Parts: sequence; structure tokens; C-alpha cells
Amino acid sequence: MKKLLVTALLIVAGIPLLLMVAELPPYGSAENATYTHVSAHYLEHAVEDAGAENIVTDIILNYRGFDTNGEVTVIFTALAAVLAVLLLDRTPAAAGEESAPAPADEESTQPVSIVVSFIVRLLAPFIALFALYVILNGHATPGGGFQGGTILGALAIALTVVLGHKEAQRLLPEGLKPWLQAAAPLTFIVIGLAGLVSVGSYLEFPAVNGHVASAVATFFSNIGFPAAEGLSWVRAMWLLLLEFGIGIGGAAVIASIFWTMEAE
Amino acid sequence: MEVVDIRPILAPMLSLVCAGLIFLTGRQAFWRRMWSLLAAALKLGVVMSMLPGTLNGTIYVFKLTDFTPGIGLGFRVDALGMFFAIVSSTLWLLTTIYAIGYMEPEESKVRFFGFFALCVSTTVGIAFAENLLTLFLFYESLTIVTYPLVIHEETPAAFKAGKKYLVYTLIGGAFILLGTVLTYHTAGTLTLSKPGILTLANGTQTLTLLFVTLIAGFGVKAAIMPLHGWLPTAMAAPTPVSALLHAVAVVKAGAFGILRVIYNVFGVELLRQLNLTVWLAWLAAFTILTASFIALFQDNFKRRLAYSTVSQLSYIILGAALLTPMAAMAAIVHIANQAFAKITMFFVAGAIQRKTGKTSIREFAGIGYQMPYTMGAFTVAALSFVGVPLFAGFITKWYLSLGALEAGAWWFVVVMIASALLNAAYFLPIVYLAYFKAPPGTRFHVDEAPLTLLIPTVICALYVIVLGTTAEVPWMPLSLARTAVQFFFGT
Amino acid sequence: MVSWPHWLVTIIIVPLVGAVLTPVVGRGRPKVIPIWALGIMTATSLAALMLIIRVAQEGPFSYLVGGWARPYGIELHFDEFSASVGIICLVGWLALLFSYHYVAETIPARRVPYFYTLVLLNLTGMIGFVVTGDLFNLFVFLEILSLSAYALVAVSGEHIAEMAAFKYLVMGAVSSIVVLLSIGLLYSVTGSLNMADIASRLAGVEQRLPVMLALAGLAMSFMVKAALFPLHIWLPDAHSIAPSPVSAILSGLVVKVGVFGLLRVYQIFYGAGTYDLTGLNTALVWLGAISIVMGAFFAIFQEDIKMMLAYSTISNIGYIVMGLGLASQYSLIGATVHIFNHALIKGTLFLAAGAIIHKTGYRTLTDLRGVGKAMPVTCMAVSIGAISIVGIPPTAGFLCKWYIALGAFQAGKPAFGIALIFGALFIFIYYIRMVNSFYFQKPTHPEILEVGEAPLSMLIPILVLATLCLVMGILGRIPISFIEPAVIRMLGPFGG
Amino acid sequence: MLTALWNNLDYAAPMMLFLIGLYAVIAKDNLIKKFMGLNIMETAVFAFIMALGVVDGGSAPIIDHGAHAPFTNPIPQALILTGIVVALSTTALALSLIIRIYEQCGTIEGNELRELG
Repeated sequence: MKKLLVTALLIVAGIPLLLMVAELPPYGSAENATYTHVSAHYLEHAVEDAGAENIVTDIILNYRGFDTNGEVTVIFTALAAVLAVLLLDRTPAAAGEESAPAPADEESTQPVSIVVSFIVRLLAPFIALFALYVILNGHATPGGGFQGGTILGALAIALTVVLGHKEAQRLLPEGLKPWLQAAAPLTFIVIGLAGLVSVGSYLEFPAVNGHVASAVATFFSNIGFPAAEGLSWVRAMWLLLLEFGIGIGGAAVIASIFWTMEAE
Repeated sequence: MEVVDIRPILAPMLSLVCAGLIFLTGRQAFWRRMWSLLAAALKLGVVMSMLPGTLNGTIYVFKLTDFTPGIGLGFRVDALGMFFAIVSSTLWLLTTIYAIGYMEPEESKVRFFGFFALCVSTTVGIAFAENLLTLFLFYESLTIVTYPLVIHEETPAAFKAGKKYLVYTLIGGAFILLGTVLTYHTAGTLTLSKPGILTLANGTQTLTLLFVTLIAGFGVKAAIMPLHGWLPTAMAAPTPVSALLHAVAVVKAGAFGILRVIYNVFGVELLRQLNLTVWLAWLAAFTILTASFIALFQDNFKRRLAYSTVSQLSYIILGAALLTPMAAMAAIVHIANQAFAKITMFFVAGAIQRKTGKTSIREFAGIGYQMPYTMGAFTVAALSFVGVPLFAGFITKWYLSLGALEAGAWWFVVVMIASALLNAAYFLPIVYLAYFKAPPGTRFHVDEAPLTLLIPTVICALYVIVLGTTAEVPWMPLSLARTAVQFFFGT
Repeated sequence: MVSWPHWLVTIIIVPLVGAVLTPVVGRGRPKVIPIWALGIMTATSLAALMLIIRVAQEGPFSYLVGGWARPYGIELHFDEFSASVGIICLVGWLALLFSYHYVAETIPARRVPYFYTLVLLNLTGMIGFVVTGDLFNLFVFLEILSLSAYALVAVSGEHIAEMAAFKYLVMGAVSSIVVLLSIGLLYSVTGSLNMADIASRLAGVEQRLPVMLALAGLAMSFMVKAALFPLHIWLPDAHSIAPSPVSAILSGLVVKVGVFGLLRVYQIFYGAGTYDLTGLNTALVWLGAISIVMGAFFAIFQEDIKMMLAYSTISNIGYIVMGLGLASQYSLIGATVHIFNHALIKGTLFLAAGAIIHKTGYRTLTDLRGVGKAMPVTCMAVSIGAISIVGIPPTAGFLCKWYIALGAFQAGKPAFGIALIFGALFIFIYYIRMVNSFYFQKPTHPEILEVGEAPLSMLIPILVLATLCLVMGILGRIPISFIEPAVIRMLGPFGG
Repeated sequence: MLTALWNNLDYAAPMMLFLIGLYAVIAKDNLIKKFMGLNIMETAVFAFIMALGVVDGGSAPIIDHGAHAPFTNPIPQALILTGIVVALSTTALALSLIIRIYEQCGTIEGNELRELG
């Protein structure tokens, strides 16, 4: 009964949606407002403005960098939220330590199978390398901090499944853990504030052009970083830094969320 | 002539500070009494100090702050406000003395005296309000601060009474707020400094609606029938509270509000043109007679007094509704006349209840011998209500009748006479019972109420006589009322 | 050092830094965490204060993040409405102070640092939400604050806390998705994400239906966030189960985000100038009126004090939304000022209720009888809050009633003004029950008379807020004259 | 009108998907299923916004040496990147809540939970 009612309701709701779809600007046309207004400006100026060939990267890290700043905060929020919901005071004395995991924990973290375990171990360095590549090459190819970070995080999860909880957690040193978890927002804030102090606006990238700068820019363009020669290398560096921060932070957060869920 | 002066705000502030001090240090009886008496006396002094100025036509004003842009939280002492303020601060002093004696065996005295002071603070605020919003502010506050007094006994009956009181008065308050909003929307101002802020240009329909709304709102506290239901129920409160509720603060706030609406918001001229007050006058007449009639059948002394209050309040409404100078004077003066007479009666009721535990009129037989002074005071008040010359009530009836004739409405004179008869019918039997119906075989010895109860009672009774005998003497209430009337009628 | 427009980004960055570093700072030093959080909020509040003074003096201003010109980058826009950051900082600060003892004793120790992190993130999200001038950025901040709010509901780990949080999450997430969809629709026809730019481009848009649906979608989802009557079902559980400082934040601030979102939507569409908003206005007015009545109606049957307060939030949101829908100058002033005042009032009430529950361990009216004698100061604050929320002058709650009722007359819909004034009486019924039980009834549990007053860290926030309830009632002209130019500007050609 | 609808089928499909997700959210009792509905809705919106960015014959917006105009619109892609992260975060939190609910009540069926109170 309820389901029928809901279905009927949704069908009714669907009608205006479909009418609206018919009225939307034609799909795929280059004449649409979506394409001719802001995005046209981006496509035209992004490379020189922001410094990466991948315009998506330009947008997320530069034009709309503040969004991404918020976005990494969202993941951090998710981490804090998961921790705040799941952490329990099981061992009152050892606050924050999983030093005495329950036997059930041991059970669940037994290696799955020798084949899987072996393959994961074998692939781990390659996966990590690939993740790093995705992170660092995000400015020129599809990819970037989030994507790479996700791969790294997935790797951490795979390792946890294979190695067990305790072993895998060694990937993230206890002392460094909170720093790494906060890495992404922190990177943004540091770079943003640097921009604020040195250039004049939060998240504004410096456009230092001098002898040293152009020399290094040439070097970078030679090894495949920003395409245009006159571009500021500092800018490229900062993009890179941001990507890196996002990647590491993202991976740390994903891994931590998984560990927490598993432990509790 | 307007003079900026701190005294208009000082008067309400004094009781406010007093309330604060009582809440802080009131656990010791000494400080509690000390603060109450001190503040009451000081306040009376402050208010009286403005009397000469007011009589000379000086208006004291004080603007505290802009409440909202365009509407100030301001105080303004004109003759009408002054009249109400004097009555309430005089009676506060007397009631405080009385309450100190009366409340001795009760619990939660800190709360009682604290809210008592707050209650008077808001009453003076109402009296001195510069605009309708300030008035409403204090009017609503009055509702809130009387609530703990009404339910003081904390019995189920008290809670019931409190609930009823709140429901009635808050709904009334909502009507006033609505009326205030509408007034501001129509007139663009809320000031009470002019004899009328609305004009015929605002549209008859709006004006009628506005009048009904405001009168309905204030009518709740003024206990116009059929809005009087809360008042007899609120008898559950301790006697000083009943006295305060019924004689001074609450009901008079309602009546005062109606006077303000008629004279300051609409203005006499406009109301004459609108011809709106006729039905109000009839309603008042109806209330006078019906309430008196109901009072006849009340056996509980305080309930009989309550219905008497309902009836008497409508004298004020009637006086205001007649829209003639004489009637207006009667209405204003009746604020004082009714207050002193009725508070005397409540004091008597309280004294009898404390002393003998009797609340039912049937049991009063022969009590005149036991408590001669108390019953003497009661007799004075009763005669005043009946309208015997030389007592305060006569003044009201005299001017009211004159006003009715002035308005060409002689039938209200008939109402007046009928009311006097009804008053006699329900008060005089009590006197008769007290003095002449002693059950045979009982020995009587004078066993009066304690002095703290007796003195205020007797003072009030004496004052009823003073008001009745010296009405035309300068500085007496009538002269103040005359000042107010001159302003409203522009003569 | 840095020039003043930078304060605008500072008020987002500072709490954000504070939030992400809380676990680092608090590592092994749990005592430091509350002080750290308070310090962060103090700094934020100071920056916010400078901005508010600035906007009062010079009118609205913008900050271009990354230095990109509008509409290419993200613009932060600080107008008079954004001065809500003031109340966010104030209530946030006081709630953090309140948490000092409260949290340590009610929340599992390992969660404590994350509790503070989440509170700070929540505040960051709200601050970002009210200052951003970019629609998508708005969505991002909306998510920050929503996620942290869901988690904060569950943080106490009490019996059904997780269930309440889940309910909240599902409704909140659906509404967030609809927000995103609506943003997408607006983007599809205007090609822009900047609010001011959208407003100017909307005027020339031919496709009406997508715009109207986007409007409907935004309105609907912000109504969910604001817990307007038929969409309120997540609110009572979430607000009553959450730890009390969180309830104060949720009820005082987070639901206002929905209202604020509506306000921004209105700004966009009034700015566009060519859209007839009568339908939406009518809907809002009716829903507001229904919320007032139904919120009050349900509250009457609640025994649990926090539940009661939660339902009364629905009523009060009804006021604000009704004020928005009436769309006249006075009603909008009333609505926006009530956003501020209601935060003060509900803050007082929830914090005081929290202190009472914390000290006595009881939470129903019957159990709490007589607590007024044991905790006089706290209960006085409750009374002030109650009087204020009913709208008895001279308290803060009165102003909104006055202005919205006046606005109803101004808009030519006096019926709603009447409904509002009389609807407020409903609310009184349940507050009088509370006051009766606290002060005037014999205790059900005699030992309740023995519990002392709450510790100072709880008492101070309660008292500050209660005092403000009174002060803002008398000094109501300050927020009103502050917000007035913005309202006039927003109504523009529609001006009432 | 139908032609317009047919042309914009790529927008219509996400809308339908959106409604399907909404159906699951409202009608399903199991918390996980409810949540999957939510994820479907999210995906639908992402698909819709991505579709907005499509340009006929467009290539990836990477201005490389081999690239040629027209490029597809990069903005929706950037937005959805953010959107996905948001969705991920919501999912993480929701799953944590479901874990806790299961631990406490032993069930994640909505109707059983209601009976438990």
C-alpha cells in the first residue's frame, strides 16, 4: 500500500521533471549558457591563468580552490564524524590505543588466503607508485590528489585485509596520524595563507617571474610540467603541493575511516 | 509644557529595584519588610512630588530608549496617568503594611513580596507609558508577574485559577497587541500624548475593527461581561493579592487602558463621529446590573466582592463611553473611589479570614461585636458603594448621572439608581448580619485583627470618607481628574 | 599587517585550523582541548566583530578568493545578513564554554577531541554558509555543517541517539542532494555559479520551468533543513537526544541555516527581478502558519523538557518563515531579527535545560518538579527564556511578533498577523507548565532539592544569553536599524 | 515537446534515476537499502550535472599539444569531483551510524527498530 502510494507520488513528481527536461537547453550544444559564459573564459585563459593543462585541475585547485578547500574539510569532517560516532571507551586506561584488541579482532584480521595475500604484497609497491603518479600528474592528465589519494587509501584497505589490523596500522605512525589526517585541509590553509601574505588574496598563487624563476620554469617544462614556458614555476610547485597534500590527506582519512569501522 | 525629568522612570524603577533586593536578601524578614516599606514610601514620595507640576499643566517626560525605530520606550506623566499612579502607589504602601501582617504564617514570602513589588512597578509603568507599545509592554508584564501571586497557595484550585487568569488575560493581551499593530499600521504613530491619533480618514471600517479589538483586549482585565470569568476564580489568591488584583493593579490597568484608548488613541471627537461608544455604554450598563445581580447570590464573601468589582469597574467604562466631560470626570475619579472602597472590603475579608477563619457570609452573624473596627470600616465602604452622600461612591454616581444627562441618555441614570439599590441589597445584609443577627446565647468580647491588618483597613475607610466629603477641595483627586478632562475635551 | 577585507576569509580559516588541529593539540592533553577551542572561537569572534562593525559603517563588501574576478573565482560576500556570523560566534563560543564540564562527564573520553573538532567544523560550515557568495560553495559549506551536525547528534551514544542521527542524516542528505540538483539546474540555464551573477543573468533566461523547479527544489530542501512543519520529523528526536550544548547550536543556529538559505534564494530571485514569487510566498506563509500551530500543538503533549524545546523550535521557525513569505519590509526585518533573537532564546533554554538535566539526571516535567528551589539561577534563566519565546515584551522574542504582525498588515494579509499573535498563546501553554513544575509544585523526588547550582562554566553561558534576551528586547532598535538597509535593498522594486 | 524531450534524453535518464533513488529512500525499511537509495540519488544528480557539461564532439578539457577544440565543459567535472567526495563522506558517516545501530539493537530493519522504540 505504502509502496504504491509512494510510486504514484513519484510518478506525479516525475511529470514536471520531464516537462522541465524538455525545456532545458539542448543537450550537447555548444551554444548553451553553460558553455558560453564562465567555462568559455576558463577554456581560453586557464592555462596561462592557473598553470596546468588539465583545466579541471585548474578549476578545482585554483579558480574554485576554495571549494576544494571546503571539500577536503568535508572529508576531514567525515573522519571526525566517524570517529566521534564509533570510538568507545573499551579500555579506560589506554585512551586512544588499541594495545589490547579483543580476541575476536585477531580472528577477523587473519589473512584471507595465501594467494591473495601474496599478490597484494607483490602489487603494493606498484599500486603506491601508480597512486603517486596519479597525484603528481594531475595537472596534465586526468587525475590528481583525490584520485591518487583514493588509490592509496584503497591500497591501505587492501593491506589491512591481508596483513591484519595491527600490521597495517603501522603504515600510519601513531605520532604522525593526526597530522596526516589533517594534511589536506592544512595544506590548503598553509598555501592559502601564503598567498594571502605574499600576493594579496587567500589562495592566490604567486606569479613570480624572474631569472631564477624562468630558469626553473624551463627546467620544469622540460621534464613535462607546465606546458607554456613563461609560466611561473612557483605556481606549478604550489599546484603540486596542493595535489600532494590532498592525496596524502585523502588516503590517510580513507584508511583511518576504514580502520575505525573495522575496529569497533 | 513638557519637561524632561527622571522621576517618571524613577517611580517604576524603585519598585523594580526593591523587587531585586527582596529576591536577593529577602530571606530575612527584616530586610524583606524594610525594602518593601522603604520602596513603597519612596515611590509614593516620588509620585506625589510630581503632583503640583501636573496640576499646573506640566508634563514630565523621560525617554529611555528607542524600543524599535520610531517607537520609543518612553514615560510621560500626564494628569490621567498621574491619577492612576497616585492611587496605585498609595495603595501599595497600605497593602504592603497589610501584607506584612497577613502573610506572616504563609510560605514563600520572598517570592510573594518580590512579585508584589514587580506588580506595582509594572502598574506605574502602565500609568506613565508614553505610547501604546510601552503601555502594552507593562500590561503584559503585569500579567506575568501577577501569576505567581495568583497561584501562591499552590493548591489545585490556585493552579486552576492561575490558568484561567492567564488564558483570559493573555488572550486579551493578544487582542491588544493586534490592536496596537493595527493602530501603528493605520496611524503611523502610537503616542499617547495627543487627544486622539486616529482620524476619520483612516476608514470607518478599520476604525470600528480597531476599536472593538482594543476594547476587547483591555476589557478582559477591566472585566467587562462576558470577559469577566477569570476574576471570581482568581479569588483563590491570598487576600492582599485579591485586594491588589481587584482594587488596584490588574483591573484598573484594564480600565485605564480603555480610558487611554477612548481619549488618547481615538479621541472624543472621532468617537462621537463614529458613534461607536453607544454599544460599549450599553455593555457597561448590562455588566453593572448583571454582575450586581449575580453578586446577590454569592455566599462566599470574597466572591461577592469579586462580582461587586465586576459591576463597579463598568462604572468607569460607562463614564468613559458617554463621552461627556462630566462623565469622563466620574470615570477617572471612580478609579480612586472604587479602589479605596474595594480595598477596604478586601482588607476586611482578609482580616476576618485570618482572625476567625470564616469565609462564608452566613457565618458572619455577630461578627460586628467581635471586630468592631473592621466591620466599621466595612460599613463605610458599603455605604460608599451604595452611593450615600458624604462617601466616595456618591461623587462618582453624581457626576456620572450628570454626564448621562449631559449626553441626553437619561436611561443610564436609571441604571445608576438600580445599581445603587442592588449594591445596597448585597452589602447591607452583611452589615445587618454582623451587627444585629448575633446568635443568641453567645458572649462577645472584642477580639480585633492585629494592628498591621487593622491600621491599613481603617486608613482606607477614612480615606473613603475624605474622598467623599472633600471632593472639591484643591489637590484632591477631582481636581486632577478635571485637569485630565480639560485636556481630552479641549476645554 | 593584512588589510581588513582579509578578515572575511579569516573567520572561516581560523575555526577551520582550530578544528583540524584539535586532535593534534589534544593528543595526550585532554585538558587543553576546550581551552584551545575556546581560544579559536575567541579569535574568530573578534574577527567577526570587526567585520560587523565594518559592514555597519560602509555597507556590504566582497572578497575574491584567489584574486579571481567575479564570476570566475569564488566570491565571499559580506552583507548585513551575513552579520549572522556574530550570533554564530556568540552562541558557538558560549556552547563551547558550556561543554567544558558537560562534555567531560557525558561523552566517552576518546570521542571528546572529535566532539570539539566537530563543533568547530560545524561553526566553520555555518560561517562559510552565510558569507559565501557562490552557490556551489554554499553547498560545500552546507555539507560541512550538515555532516558535523549529524555526527554531533550521535556523539553522546545514548540509547537512540544513532537512530535519531540517522533519521536526520537521511532527510538532510536528501535535501542536500536536491540543493545540488537545483544548483545544477540554475547552472544549466545561466552558466554561472556566482549568486550575484546568476541573479543578473536569470533576468534574460527564457527557460522558465527549470528555474522555477530549481527555486522549488532549493526552497523545499531549505525547508527540510529549517524543519518546517511537514518536513520537521527529523528535528524533535535529533535536538532532544543531542548533548545540550549541541542542541543549543542545532536549534539556535543550524536550523537557521535553512532559513538563511531561503533568504539567499530570495535575494537571488528578487535580484533577478523578473520572477513572480507569489506562489512561493504563499506557500511559505501557509507553511509558517501551520508550523507555528503544529509545533506548539505537539509541544503541549511533551513531558521531556528538551523534546518540548525542540518542538517549540518548529514553531519559531514558523514565525521566521512566515515573515519571509509575507515579503514586506517589516516582516522581513522581523524575520531576520528573529533569526538572531531566537538563537539567543533557544540557546538560553537548551543550555539551561542541559544544566538541569546534567545536575539532576531527570528530564521530564514530573521528575523535575521543584528544581527551581535547587537551581534558582538556572531556572530563572529558563523563565526568562520562556517569557521571551512567548513574546512577552520587553524581551527579545517580542520584536519578531511585533514586526511580523506589522508586516502582515503591510503585506495586506492581516489574517496571518492575527494567526501569529494568537498562535503565540499556544506556546505559552507549555511554557507555563514548565514554570509551574519548576517553581510551584511539590517535588516528585525530594532529593532534587539537594542538587546544587550548576558549575560556573555552565552558569556563565546561560546567564549571558538570558541577559541578552532581555537586553535585546529593550535595545531592539540596534539589530533592526542594522538590518533595515539590507532588507530595503533586497526587496528593491518589490519594496513594501 | 516530445522531440525536445528525446533530444534531452541524457537529462531525462538521471531524473528518472533520481526518482528511483527517492523511492528507495522513502519506501524501503532496511537502513542500508534506504541509504543505497540515497546513493542512487546522488549518482543521478552527478550524472545530470555531468551531462550538462557535454559538448558534441568535445574532447577532454586538457589543453595539450594533441588536443583540439571543442573541449567539453570542465566546470561540471570539477563540481562533481567535489560532489563525489561529499557523497563519500556522507556514506562513511551513514555506515558508521548503521554499524552502531546494529550493535545496539541487533537489527537494521526500520520496522523492527520502531518496535524496539
